[in-house]
Amino acid sequence: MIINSRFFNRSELIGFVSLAVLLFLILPLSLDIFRLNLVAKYLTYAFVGIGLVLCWGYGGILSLGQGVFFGLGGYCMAMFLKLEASSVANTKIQSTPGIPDFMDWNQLTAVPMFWKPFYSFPLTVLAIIIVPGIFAFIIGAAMFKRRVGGVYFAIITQAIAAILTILIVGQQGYTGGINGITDLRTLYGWDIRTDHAKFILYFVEVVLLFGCIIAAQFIRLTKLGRILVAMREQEDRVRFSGYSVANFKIFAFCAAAIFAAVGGAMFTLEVGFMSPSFVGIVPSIEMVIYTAVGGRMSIFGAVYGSLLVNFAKTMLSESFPQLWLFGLGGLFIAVVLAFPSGLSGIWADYVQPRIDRLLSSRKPKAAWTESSVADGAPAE
Amino acid sequence: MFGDYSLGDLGAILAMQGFAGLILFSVYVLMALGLAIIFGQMGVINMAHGEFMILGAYVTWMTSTTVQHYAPWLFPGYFFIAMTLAFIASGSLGMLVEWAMIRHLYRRPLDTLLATWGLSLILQQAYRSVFGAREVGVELPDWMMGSWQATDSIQIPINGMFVMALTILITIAVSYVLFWSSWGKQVRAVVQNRVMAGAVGINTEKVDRYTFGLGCGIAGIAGSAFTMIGSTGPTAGQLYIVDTFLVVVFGGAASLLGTIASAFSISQTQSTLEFFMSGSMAKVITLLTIVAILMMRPQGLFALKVRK
Amino acid sequence: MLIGHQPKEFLLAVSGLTVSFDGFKAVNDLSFYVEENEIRVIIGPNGAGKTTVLDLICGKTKATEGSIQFRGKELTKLKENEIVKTGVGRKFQTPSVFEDLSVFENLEISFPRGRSVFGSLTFQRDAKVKERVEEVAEMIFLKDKLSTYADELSHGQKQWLEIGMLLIQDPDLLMLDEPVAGMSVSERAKTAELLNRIIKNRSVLVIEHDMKFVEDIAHKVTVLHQGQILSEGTMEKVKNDPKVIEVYLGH
Amino acid sequence: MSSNKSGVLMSDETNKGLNSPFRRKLLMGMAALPAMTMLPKASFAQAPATSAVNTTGLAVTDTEVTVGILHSVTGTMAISETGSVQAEKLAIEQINASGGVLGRKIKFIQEDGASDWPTFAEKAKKLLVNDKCAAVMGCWTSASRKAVLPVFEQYNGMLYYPTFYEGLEQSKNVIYTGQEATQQIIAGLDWVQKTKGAKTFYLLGSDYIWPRTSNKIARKHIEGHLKDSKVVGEEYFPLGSTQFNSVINKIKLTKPDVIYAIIVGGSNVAFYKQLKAAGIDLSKQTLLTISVTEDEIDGIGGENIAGAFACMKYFQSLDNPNNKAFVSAFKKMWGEKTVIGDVTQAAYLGPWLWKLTVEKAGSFDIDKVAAASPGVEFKGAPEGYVRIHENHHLWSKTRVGKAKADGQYELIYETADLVEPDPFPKGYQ
Repeated sequence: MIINSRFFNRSELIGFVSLAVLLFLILPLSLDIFRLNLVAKYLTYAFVGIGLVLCWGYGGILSLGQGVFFGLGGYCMAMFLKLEASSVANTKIQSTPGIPDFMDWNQLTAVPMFWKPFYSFPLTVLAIIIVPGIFAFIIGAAMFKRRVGGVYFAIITQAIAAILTILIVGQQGYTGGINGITDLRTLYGWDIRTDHAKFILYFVEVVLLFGCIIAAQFIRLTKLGRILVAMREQEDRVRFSGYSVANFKIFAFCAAAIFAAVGGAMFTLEVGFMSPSFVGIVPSIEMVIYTAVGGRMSIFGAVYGSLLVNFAKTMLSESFPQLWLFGLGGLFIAVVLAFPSGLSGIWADYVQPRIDRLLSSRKPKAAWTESSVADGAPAE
Repeated sequence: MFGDYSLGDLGAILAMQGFAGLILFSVYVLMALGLAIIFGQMGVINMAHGEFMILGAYVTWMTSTTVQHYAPWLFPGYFFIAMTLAFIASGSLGMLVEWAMIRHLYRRPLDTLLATWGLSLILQQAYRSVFGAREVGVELPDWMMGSWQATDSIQIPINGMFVMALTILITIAVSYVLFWSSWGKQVRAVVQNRVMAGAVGINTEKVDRYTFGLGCGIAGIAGSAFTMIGSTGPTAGQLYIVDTFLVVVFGGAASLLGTIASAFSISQTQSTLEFFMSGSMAKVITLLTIVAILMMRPQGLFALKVRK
Repeated sequence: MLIGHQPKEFLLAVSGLTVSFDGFKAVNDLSFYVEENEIRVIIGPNGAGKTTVLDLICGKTKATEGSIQFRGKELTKLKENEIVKTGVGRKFQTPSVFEDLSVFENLEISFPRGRSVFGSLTFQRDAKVKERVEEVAEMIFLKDKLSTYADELSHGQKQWLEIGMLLIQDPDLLMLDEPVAGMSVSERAKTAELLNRIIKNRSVLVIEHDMKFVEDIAHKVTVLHQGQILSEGTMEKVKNDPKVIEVYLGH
Repeated sequence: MSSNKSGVLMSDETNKGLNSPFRRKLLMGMAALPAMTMLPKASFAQAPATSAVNTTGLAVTDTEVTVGILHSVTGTMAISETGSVQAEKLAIEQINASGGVLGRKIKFIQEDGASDWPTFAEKAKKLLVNDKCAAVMGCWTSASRKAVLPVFEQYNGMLYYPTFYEGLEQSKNVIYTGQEATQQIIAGLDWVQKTKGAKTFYLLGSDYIWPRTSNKIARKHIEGHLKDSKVVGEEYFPLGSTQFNSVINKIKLTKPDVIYAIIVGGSNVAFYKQLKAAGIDLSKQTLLTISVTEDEIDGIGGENIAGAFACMKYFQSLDNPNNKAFVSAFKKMWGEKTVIGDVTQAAYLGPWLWKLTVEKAGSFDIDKVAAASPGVEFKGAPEGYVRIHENHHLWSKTRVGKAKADGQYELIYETADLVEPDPFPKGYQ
């Protein structure tokens, strides 16, 4: 019987455990807080990556606007922190004390209505989930109900990212403009800038990340996960099996948006500010790159991809700033041309069979079948 | 807002504003033509299109400095040489890219998008390494600068007229090549049925390569023309790419006429809006309108109704 | 909408159905009726509009004019998945199965439960599902291939799998587009046997070119030509209709 | 001997991709060894003991002190920031040639902000926490400065920021070597009203904080302080925008006495080319800009902007001995064709002001440097004499130049006295 009722199969379990060991033990023990904070920053992109695995790898919906949701989540969190940082005592120097500094510079004399809910942390947490979720729902419903897909969807999401960037930059009295929302300090009086806080935030983030991994894995293992795969291949067949394809696409897109938003909110906490440069087209496509490098069909691949590409980016740009773009561009072409299923594909095709051959007496073929049940075959 | 101005003034402005829209229209058409060929005819999403344009701009810059240095007497006419060279340079690079990369990806349109994005990063850095991070200024011959005094109060920029004339010329040339020449028939045959086209003796690989090269070459000419109105820097290409794609998609991907119609409507909307509000808001509203219309009519303005 | 309420015995009532693509009428003022438990075969030369008729009934193509009533429900206004829920199943001409999923998963997806987003999230692979999947798999000769990925199946096996996916939906009207095309002789015989078994208790609408096969299974035959009905009746009657002979021989 | 060479050395070292602080320290020690043996004994004698001048564990050895350079080498901002990097390297080389700082040679670590604000923050943190830089010369855009500011305040570093900017900021940890908005704007507006009799102004800008804040100050000054003057239009364009025909038509309609333009980056090229093509002759139409330095003219083309006025504190053509020496040294180091703009000159001030401040304080300690900064004078500045104000900005003259076809500015006017920096101007907020 092929039906695998276990939550993880063997190779996934290995992936899960080794990732947990890496993130909970190895990295915190071996890195100083500066590097650990960098890892935390990289991992915020892994949230986006996990969402992209669901929506792009499984559902075949390529969104080039994930930065929009990352940014919305990040901005929600930043608005809360900014309000807390803008107490009357901190902003005595302004003409209107008690409002964020950039509002004061733009002659606003009161906090605008849509900022008000962000005085409350519970509402903020809610907004981080709800705002991107609703936004994704509206975009998704409008497009998928009318069967806009593939390339067109990609281009339209890109345009949305461009629109939102121009809006945020243009409405600087309400959004902080191109500088973004900066100088965030405390969360309920707890200084998030200290090393100690960064250390704790790192673990909070990793726990959330594993939450997302498990949620994504859950979705993948339900029938919904299989319908996503089915939809990617034979949309009509799914439709004529009695499913509303649009609804499933909307679901995948919303889920990806919410994951991205959680990542964005964590980004704000880890880095200490949010700016429109994470909303635009370039960051959105870079997030797709991370996922593609890790393997668009693999949840763990997305995490490793985000870590590795960003790690390479930091290393390369420290030592060969000129070469970084050549490296990134080349990497991307190589992945697309030669390894469409990314690192996880290389692992499943080359490394895993060897390990299996070494470790067990089972036939390699059987092992391959099992692991590919989990990872799925690459999209053609 | 207009109460203080005389009717004559307003008329003149209206005329010039209409012309500003037409210049924007020409710019969009020039940008989008190459892309429309590559996307519409081949289904390839070339995210590096902007970089092919910038290559044309750099070629123009190099030609202008070379001519200024070695053959100053040629300077008034150098622009035509530069455009030819830009076409050849971008076109050959395009063919090289098609051979090395694109031909492996014809069945995966979304992947062409990602791979060409990688290419665009590489090209940007290459330009930066070769030409420096700073923008380069292309000096124009005197006859191309300044404006033509149509009436006392109406001035029409000469470079704008030049761009418009160029656009018309290239559009006609492209239509001829695609719709009347025998090569164009081959291209369309390949688009409609690759296997059959191959079976009747069309060298589909060659057709693909030249089609892609043609699209990129036109991008090169566009880049060359842009040196008259815009800037030439390593990352300038990225500014155009989203607009360009929207023009093509909005027009209906497979239709040249659609591309032109969409460039026209988008440019007129934007330049009209720009007159009544700030540039930023005009852009936002234009983009939003396009996205909204595309959501309602995903196939774009001009699309053939066909049985799937 | 000239027809008010159809007599009960008609499962499917197509009337005045027209669709035009840019002025070309692929189906032109077409009317026919299918009864409960009837096997109807549609034949006709290439381009007669056969596949378009199926597309129209299952909602893949929207009608320009006319009505399609299924058990008294107007189908032209419903979406594809809603049409499926009323009890219409459709098999495509080229086998469309999910190659990245196993045979079991292919069949399971078609099991008529948990078809909403949240339904599919909470869907449990319980004994009833397994039982039904295995039952159908046996019927379509794929019992021992449940764990095989669909892309490893032969062409004929994919056709069977798709038929199986329809069976598991248990539709009242089953529409098959060239179910034996591209099959070997032995597969063809097995398919005929399969069809004969599954057509019990339901109506079937089949498009087929293979006359031998048509003769074997058809209760009634409709001949389409240029989007219109040329002839309709038993196989015997149709075969002897001079108009039909002319059209077929004329080609 | 040239700083090219030291640049190579540096990049060699950073190449190793050090990620653990241990290895980095080890390597730095190793790198220091040969340097120590090579150094003339004399400089030891002059240098005060490290323990005395460095009580907070900065990267200061007996022979060397490390500073950071943090600009974008890649990305869209690389265009603008290249000049600053060059100026800072030149200043560092000159300081080293003249004996260093407190007898120590300056060693620099260069990091790439990649035009990306979190990268700036990340690299700033690296320079302060891992590399223990005694000072950092860097940033260009307001956004990058805003991103690194909390880092400098938290880890107590010293940033020398070269760009003219919108003001509204003051920090113990930053020395602003460029002008803040009021310094650059008010004197220029007064001048244009006096000499051109300007009554109507059309304000233009790229859509972000510096042009918006600057135009706000300009508007307040025009409407509140200049007699009978008014603003007849105010417009913003997305960064990178290349279409200006519509606004040019509006300008033609409203016929302002002065076009006040704060357009940045690549948009400039499009704006001035289109302005010229539309028949607006800058020798007749007064245009005052505060965003176009000689660097930008390089891209715009001198023939397209000739006749426009720019208001800032420095032009390459300034005729004084300091500037002549600076320009020739700069060209010797970076090539004959390079041009020097206002920000480049301000960047050049950074290392010098820091050196002077350290020597005044007699210590590299950040707190002492910050406290000693007010009152530090630099008489060798290419722009002339500058002095650090209590608020960590510079007292400097404001100048108006007229653009010429060869890409240089001709000095038209300069304020008689140094203009006081006022980052939080009363009545202009």
